[in-house]
Amino acid sequence: MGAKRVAEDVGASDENATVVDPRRLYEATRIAEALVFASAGPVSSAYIAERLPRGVDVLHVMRELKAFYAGRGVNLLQIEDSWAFRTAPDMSFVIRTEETEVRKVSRAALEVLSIIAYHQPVTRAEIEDIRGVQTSKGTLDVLMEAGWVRLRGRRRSPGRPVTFGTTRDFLDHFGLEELRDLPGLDELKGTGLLSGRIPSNFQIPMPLGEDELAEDEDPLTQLDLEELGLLTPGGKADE
Amino acid sequence: MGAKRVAEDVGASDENATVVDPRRLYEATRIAEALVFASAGPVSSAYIAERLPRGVDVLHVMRELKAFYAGRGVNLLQIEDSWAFRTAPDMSFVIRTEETEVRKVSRAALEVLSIIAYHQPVTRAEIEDIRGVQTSKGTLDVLMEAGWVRLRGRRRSPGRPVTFGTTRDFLDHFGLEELRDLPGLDELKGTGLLSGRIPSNFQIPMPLGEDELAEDEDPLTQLDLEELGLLTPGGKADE
Amino acid sequence: MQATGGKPPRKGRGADAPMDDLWQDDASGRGLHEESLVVDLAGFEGPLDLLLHLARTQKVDLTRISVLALAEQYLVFIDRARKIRIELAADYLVMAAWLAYLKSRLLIPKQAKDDGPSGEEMAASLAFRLKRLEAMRDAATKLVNRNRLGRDVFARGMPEHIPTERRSAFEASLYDLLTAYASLRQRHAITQVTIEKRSVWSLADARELLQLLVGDFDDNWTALDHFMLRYLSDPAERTTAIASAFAATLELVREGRLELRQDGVFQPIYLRRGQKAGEGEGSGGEEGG
Repeated sequence: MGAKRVAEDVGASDENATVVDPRRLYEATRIAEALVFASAGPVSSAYIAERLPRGVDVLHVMRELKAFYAGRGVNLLQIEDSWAFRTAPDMSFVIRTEETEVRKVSRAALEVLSIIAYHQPVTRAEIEDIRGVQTSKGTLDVLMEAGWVRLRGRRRSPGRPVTFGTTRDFLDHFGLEELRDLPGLDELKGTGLLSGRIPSNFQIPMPLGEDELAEDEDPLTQLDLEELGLLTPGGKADE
Repeated sequence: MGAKRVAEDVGASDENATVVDPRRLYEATRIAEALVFASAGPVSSAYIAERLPRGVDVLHVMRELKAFYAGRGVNLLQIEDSWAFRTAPDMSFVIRTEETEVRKVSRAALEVLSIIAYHQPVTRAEIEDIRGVQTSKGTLDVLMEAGWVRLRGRRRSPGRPVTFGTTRDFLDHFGLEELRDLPGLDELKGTGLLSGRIPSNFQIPMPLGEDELAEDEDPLTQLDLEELGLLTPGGKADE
Repeated sequence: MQATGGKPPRKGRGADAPMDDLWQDDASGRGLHEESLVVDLAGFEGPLDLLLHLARTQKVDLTRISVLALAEQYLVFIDRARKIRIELAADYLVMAAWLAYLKSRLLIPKQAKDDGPSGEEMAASLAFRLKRLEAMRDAATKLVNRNRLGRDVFARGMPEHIPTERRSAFEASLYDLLTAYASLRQRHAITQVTIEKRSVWSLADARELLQLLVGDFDDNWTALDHFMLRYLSDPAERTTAIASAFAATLELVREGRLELRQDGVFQPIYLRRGQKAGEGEGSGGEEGG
């Protein structure tokens, strides 16, 4: 609104660029500032000029703006005939420390994670049974590395397979207070995540709490841990 | 221009103890500015605080920075406990281009969204109670996908239904600092419309007196009366 | 009437989405013309929405509308629709049954032995619900007209880094997780579905719907089966309706969700909330706001 008014004022006044009233100039810098800020790439002077009140010299405005940002945490840079904001070079230490790239979790990993969350304690064989495909070694690795999945214990069944469960960090990351907060069948349907076209015997388990052991589950012993130390997530796993 | 002056003023008027020398404070504002400016999404106070020189109060710094950007083409906004730079609202027509697209929200979805915003934590049954219709599949799904609505937890009541609430992205998208800024919230609370119960001061609408008909009301006909006679609570079944 | 073609959708999912585009131009496209009573429910999201629209034509504050007049208007509307053989979604009919009942309570002097809720109480609760829905509508309008990110207000177009708010270097939301799980399970579920045939709406279904429309039954005896029968079944189907309704009602009584009373043979059947009425519904609302 303010900007529009300014534009009209300008139109009415003379076109002489050299004599600019400070308020008009201020509005022009606001416009240029917003344009450069919101743009996905450097913005050309011509593009900015088109959007400034008539009679305001774009270079004059950009010089003002550049001076304004000089010495601040963010600077206005001129790249050939275009303009862009960049954080000040001496700020790179603040920015650079965060170069840890955020990795998107793969579809497969999400599936495995969700199965572990809902069906825990669950063995690797069971995960594969639910997914209908073999779980690649790396998938569980990623989830353990993320700190979302842990070894819970061993199933009291032939081969004593290791059982997986989720961690406290998992709950924190996904904003859950407890595992029981995971939505059940009706709620998944209600939110449209599950369509209504599912068989009547379709069920979704209510996960056990993190620290409760299932009836047929043994806690991990020292021996197990040693053994599993060799079989870390990267290892050959349940043979 | 103003930056230096502001920093000095701050040093002089600082009450938050820890007598901070102006230059350190100025450096702190530069760091905070760079951090927030570099990011497209809101940056939390805690994140900024970790990167500030020791002994500098982050909120003090942010308040200064906010004041400094007030009235400019880009403003510093607080969203809950986080901070983000956003273009000034009156700049929208300068920046908006033909490609600018906002997510289209259906009337139903918007209604559900505001019910969640104003009543949170709220269960699906409560949403439906307010709207008097079942929430069509996909409505909640769309809102969650947009990142505006999230599962909050479960209500401590029979059946432990899942509760919904809004996210920080919701606040960010609609330009709200916090939930308390929801338009008309206090007024709605005052009238008891958010309590789910009919407030005692809610005027009970009395049927109009026999002789006064509303403008758009027809008098009852003999036929109506007969029909109603048959339909008294004590009446006989019409079979 | 597009929402109601074919069989009445169970549980009134009728208002699925055809009105989605109407948000922008709001009521203008909605098809209710009081004078000519052109029947068109496509633009309405259920009976409360229709009632609210009718109430607005009274042009007074919702706390002071004539609920009686409103009920009349609604019933006339429904009757017209039925006369020209438009199949109405069940939730509209259930609302009609309730309003017919309400109307009778408002018009007929209270009898001594009659311990049902007073017509005024029922009217007040309806007015409250309408007012609340309208308040949420207004709030939604205010919300959507705010300066929105990406439309009126813009973020940095060229971000230089994304601070990781959480320690984790992995990004996934609960929504991602649930979507993955749901679609996985869905994929593997046998997708063979037989759709339940239902020619008659049972009163138990209607009651569940009624709960959604007007809230819980309360502790008072209510006799609205008459009205339900009238609006929910064709005369031809009435016998089967009564039979299945009675069976269904007994089921609800057995579950403790409903209590029944009949004072004598062929007397009206009264209902009230059972001990376990609220269970699994979660419609308490006491923590709301």
